[in-house]
Amino acid sequence: MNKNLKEQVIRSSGVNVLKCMRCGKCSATCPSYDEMEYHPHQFVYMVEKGDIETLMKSDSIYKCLTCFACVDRCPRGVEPARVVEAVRLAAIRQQGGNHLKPTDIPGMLDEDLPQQAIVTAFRKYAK
Amino acid sequence: MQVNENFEPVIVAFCCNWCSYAGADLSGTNRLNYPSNVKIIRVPCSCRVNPMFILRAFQKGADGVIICGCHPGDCHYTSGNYFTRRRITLLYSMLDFLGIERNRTRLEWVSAAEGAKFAATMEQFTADVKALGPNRRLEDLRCRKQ
Amino acid sequence: MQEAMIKRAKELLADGSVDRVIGWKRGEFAYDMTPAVFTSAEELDSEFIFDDFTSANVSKYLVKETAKEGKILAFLKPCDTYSFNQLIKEHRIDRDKVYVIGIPGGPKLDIEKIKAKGITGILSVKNEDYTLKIETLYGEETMPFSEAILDKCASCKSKKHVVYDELIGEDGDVLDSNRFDMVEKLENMTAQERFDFWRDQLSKCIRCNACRNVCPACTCENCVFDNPKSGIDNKAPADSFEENMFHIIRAFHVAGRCTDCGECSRVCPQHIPLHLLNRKFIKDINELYGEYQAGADTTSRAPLNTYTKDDCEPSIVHERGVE
Amino acid sequence: MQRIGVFVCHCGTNIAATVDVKAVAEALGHEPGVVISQDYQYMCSESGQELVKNAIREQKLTGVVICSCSPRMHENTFRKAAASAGLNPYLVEIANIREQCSWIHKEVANATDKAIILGKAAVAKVHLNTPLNSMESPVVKRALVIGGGIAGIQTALDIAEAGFDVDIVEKQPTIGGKMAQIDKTFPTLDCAACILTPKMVEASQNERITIHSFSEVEDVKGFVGNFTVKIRKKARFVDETKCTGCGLCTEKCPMKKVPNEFNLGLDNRSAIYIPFAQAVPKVATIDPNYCMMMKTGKCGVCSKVCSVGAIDYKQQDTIIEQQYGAIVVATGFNPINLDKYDEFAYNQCPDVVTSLELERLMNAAGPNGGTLLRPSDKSHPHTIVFVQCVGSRCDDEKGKPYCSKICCMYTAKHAMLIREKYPDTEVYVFYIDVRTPGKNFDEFYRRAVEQYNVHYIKGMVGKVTPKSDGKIDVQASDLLANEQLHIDADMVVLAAAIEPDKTARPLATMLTTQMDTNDFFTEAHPKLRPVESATAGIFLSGACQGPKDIPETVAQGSAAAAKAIGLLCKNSITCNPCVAHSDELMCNGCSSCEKVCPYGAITYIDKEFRMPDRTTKVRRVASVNPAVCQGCGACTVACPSGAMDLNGFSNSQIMAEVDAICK
Repeated sequence: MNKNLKEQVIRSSGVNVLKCMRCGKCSATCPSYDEMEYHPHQFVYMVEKGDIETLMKSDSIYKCLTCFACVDRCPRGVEPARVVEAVRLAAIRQQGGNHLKPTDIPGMLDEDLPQQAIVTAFRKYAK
Repeated sequence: MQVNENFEPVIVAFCCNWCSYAGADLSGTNRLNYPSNVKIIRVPCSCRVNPMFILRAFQKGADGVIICGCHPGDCHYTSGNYFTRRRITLLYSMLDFLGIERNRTRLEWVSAAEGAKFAATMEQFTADVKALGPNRRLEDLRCRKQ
Repeated sequence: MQEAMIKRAKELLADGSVDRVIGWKRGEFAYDMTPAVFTSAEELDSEFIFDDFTSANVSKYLVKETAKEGKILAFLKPCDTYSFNQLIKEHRIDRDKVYVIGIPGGPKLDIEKIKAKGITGILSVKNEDYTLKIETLYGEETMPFSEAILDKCASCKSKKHVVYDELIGEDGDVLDSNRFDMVEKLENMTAQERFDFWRDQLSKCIRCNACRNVCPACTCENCVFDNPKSGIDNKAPADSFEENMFHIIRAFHVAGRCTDCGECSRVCPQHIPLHLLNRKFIKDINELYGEYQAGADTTSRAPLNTYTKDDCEPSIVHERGVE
Repeated sequence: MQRIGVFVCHCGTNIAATVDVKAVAEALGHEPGVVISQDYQYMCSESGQELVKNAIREQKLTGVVICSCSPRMHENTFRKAAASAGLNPYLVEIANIREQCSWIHKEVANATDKAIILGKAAVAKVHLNTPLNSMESPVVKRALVIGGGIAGIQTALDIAEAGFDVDIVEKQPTIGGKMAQIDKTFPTLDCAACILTPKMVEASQNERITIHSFSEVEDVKGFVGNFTVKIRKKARFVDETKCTGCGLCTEKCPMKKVPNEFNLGLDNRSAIYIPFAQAVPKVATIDPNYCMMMKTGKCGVCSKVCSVGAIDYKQQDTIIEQQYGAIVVATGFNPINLDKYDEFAYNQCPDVVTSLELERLMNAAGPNGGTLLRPSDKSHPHTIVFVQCVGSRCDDEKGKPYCSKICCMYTAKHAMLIREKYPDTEVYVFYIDVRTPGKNFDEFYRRAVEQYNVHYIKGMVGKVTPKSDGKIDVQASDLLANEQLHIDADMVVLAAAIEPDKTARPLATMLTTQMDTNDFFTEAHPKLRPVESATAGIFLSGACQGPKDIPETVAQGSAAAAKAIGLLCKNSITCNPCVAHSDELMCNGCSSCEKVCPYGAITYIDKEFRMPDRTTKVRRVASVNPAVCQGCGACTVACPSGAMDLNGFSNSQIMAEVDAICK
């Protein structure tokens, strides 16, 4: 179990995985359920166990549509989608170094690119 | 400010009968040491503490006053400590406004089970008051000890 | 305005709606207007005055007046209506025995500010287009009206009458006032500076009790400072502790009840800014427990007589302002 | 002139090891008013107490200070000793020199100094002590039970059995509560009506029980042993004393399209109605919102057919005022409103029902005469899905944070009953946990699985979608199989969380009792006093205190009755004399003290005062009821004039202690 990774995921998601009461309602309506190796409730449980590397290696992190149905349905406000996103982020960040440096940004600016996209990209591709 | 090592402050603690006084008893039962500067006055509820009592203590030579009551929500009289909290917050804020040192006054919630907390609180409070030195800003010169 | 008030008062006296009228009459000097009770049209005609110096709050007098037989007509300025309401709430005034006519408020004049200009021997003060024409024993002087207004009027909180049976003139609105500026300034000083400030001020106290006696919130049957059994009675400001204690206890006793009418500072012969103590409590209450204006209504709970389960702890004092 | 005796206890070596007790006795002997100062090995022992008693008699003491252990230990011992020697017990003060001195300080010099100061404070205080006498307050031998469900009925029957008069106030036209709506009970599967209705009849026939149906508590004043309660008897437009409950009016009433509350709106009733056949009292009630006579002035059929002339369209609400010694709250529960759980389609689809609605659908007296049919098309359902924990165990935004406790068991019951009666019906139960603690409870649930083959699936239903073919798509997760399911259901049954009745909150305010954040009444102690509220004389029965099943409710109802009987047995109760009192001469009548009193012990009276000039003046002044006041002292600080003071902890006493400590 990688404690640092667990901490990172919990902190970047802002989710308290201990609130989960394992009802599975998040997975009950997940539209990507059949595509996913690990389902929303498993993400929450595995993050709690600290088994994050398995999740990072799985394709499941790219199958989540971020539709937030699980967030909406969860009776205890756990927000599984945020956990999935945090694991996805951890995976992206581990794919070697900074893909983006602050100095790269001016060169990327063009009129059509929304500012938000740059910020999002920076958040995703920089450690 | 120069700290006088020999200065032994007089500290008055108002404790509610149901929680904090019992908590103080418990720290005794557990033989938890705290400074003998602290003298406890038993009141039925922290809401019995009139601001007049606090000023009176400073007048007569106390260097610090601490009020202890049941934790909010646990008051034996259900709501007493909620009133205490408002009154004492405003009073302490006023004393602060008049330039009286903040660390001379304190309010702490101590339950009947928190003997250790009581002792630690008194230890800390005594140290804080000791660091401030004798109460000069709110003393009555006629009552000053030689 | 004065004519309209006298006319209406006479009507109400004549038709038996009221038995007495409380307003103002001249004291020893032209600028010395004092609350007075009138019982006849003749008295009203000869003595009733309403001018730039009728700043006294008559609400408190109604405690005694409504204990008597009969009904009284009271002319209340906006700030006075707050005190009136607060006294209703505390069951100190019998509302049924008062007929309230709301009248316009200030700004009223502060004679001390005129005297401070070195003007003495004042015989009369007239406001002509916001310039004061001051007739003195030594000739006429002038000064701008704006430089002579009372501090309490300069930081007026409301021009709205919160209670009345009828109005003479227009009703106003609650104002955005800057009344907490000085409190804030003090809060941002160091503890030592604050201590020095208040020692400078409170050491002037001669314990004349004027602040207490004028205060509409101080209507106790027997004040703790006059009661030998209270353990804090003391007639003289024997030392610094007594000076501090008197004012702390007084401010605490009116906390949540003080309407900020400013009478305490107006009447203080030593010019101690006593209202700052009350305003400190008002500011704290507003910030910690939500906006509350004493006297704005007659039903809401006073902030010290209520609580919420998630009120702040007294340690908040350590987090605010400067030590 | 005060004559005070000081008695310093060694407590073996508990005190004497770190406090020089002789020096303490010596020092305190010099305090003003002290005429005797002694030390002794064990002051609380028989001979130690004798020492104190003898000194009181011989020295004619007016006050006693015991320097010993905490007053929480032996204050009562020494008070009793003083009383037996003829000294008022409240003239005894304890200086705590053990728990708060000898046990915490190690140096003898320090500890001795502190013990002397604590002793001096006690001497200073005892100088100002006044003799106090405990008041006796009489007990009215009548109890009020608020709520006429099974909890209230049980409580009332038990109290009546003990020989006391009881009134039941029930807001519905009949007593019976939720249990009357239930079909069968777990784990025995006996019919609820068969065991409840005899109790209802028993209550109505017991001459010590008065039932105020269709009534609500409007106002409560007073205190333990002597409550004054105003009860509003709502107009039912039928004279209760005349109506025989023949039901002819309900048959003839032309307005028959009124949603039937008793069947939860699943069928209709007439505008004049008797809730159900076994209602108690069996009296008709006119619903003025639907009655054509009351709305348009045209009709009057019921009045015409009533052979006893019981109909009275002009009837008004009446107020009954009655004294009670004890009050039992039994206001019960309701299922929560499911509007905000739109994923379960409760509002869209008539075939999605709550468990309580299912009880009615299956009940022989229900809308379908006991045959389970889909509400939408009255067809026989072949697949039924039960969803557990709907609104229970949620965070605060989504629902109730607690477990509703009864749902696991009643769902197992429903599942079993359906499988028993309709073996061709498949039953699925989606659960998060199955919670079945209780006698024969888990066995019952296992029977549902093993004997009746109910499909229990661990997982939650995420979405319920009514389809055009009349079926209902239930989408859920099966956590153990790790798959997502779609079930084509005919009916969905939701185990809605239960919550306290909405009338409980205003009632708690009237009774000055406490509630938790979920509006359940708070018991005086969660373990040791589970059926008493913190307010003396108010007891708790049934689900108003927390979710409960029927046996627990009945047990608690009886326990509350026992507590109430214990109170009603007494002719009077002794009150704590350390209560607040107001100096009328100083009181402003400003109402500050009343606002902070948690017990409603303060009232205001107009009192006439003789003035120095021989006139009289009437002023409003506070008056404390010593039987209600518990002596917290909140009022003493709220009082600006200092008129309010507390016996035993007066302003002057506390200030004397402060002075002695600071000197």
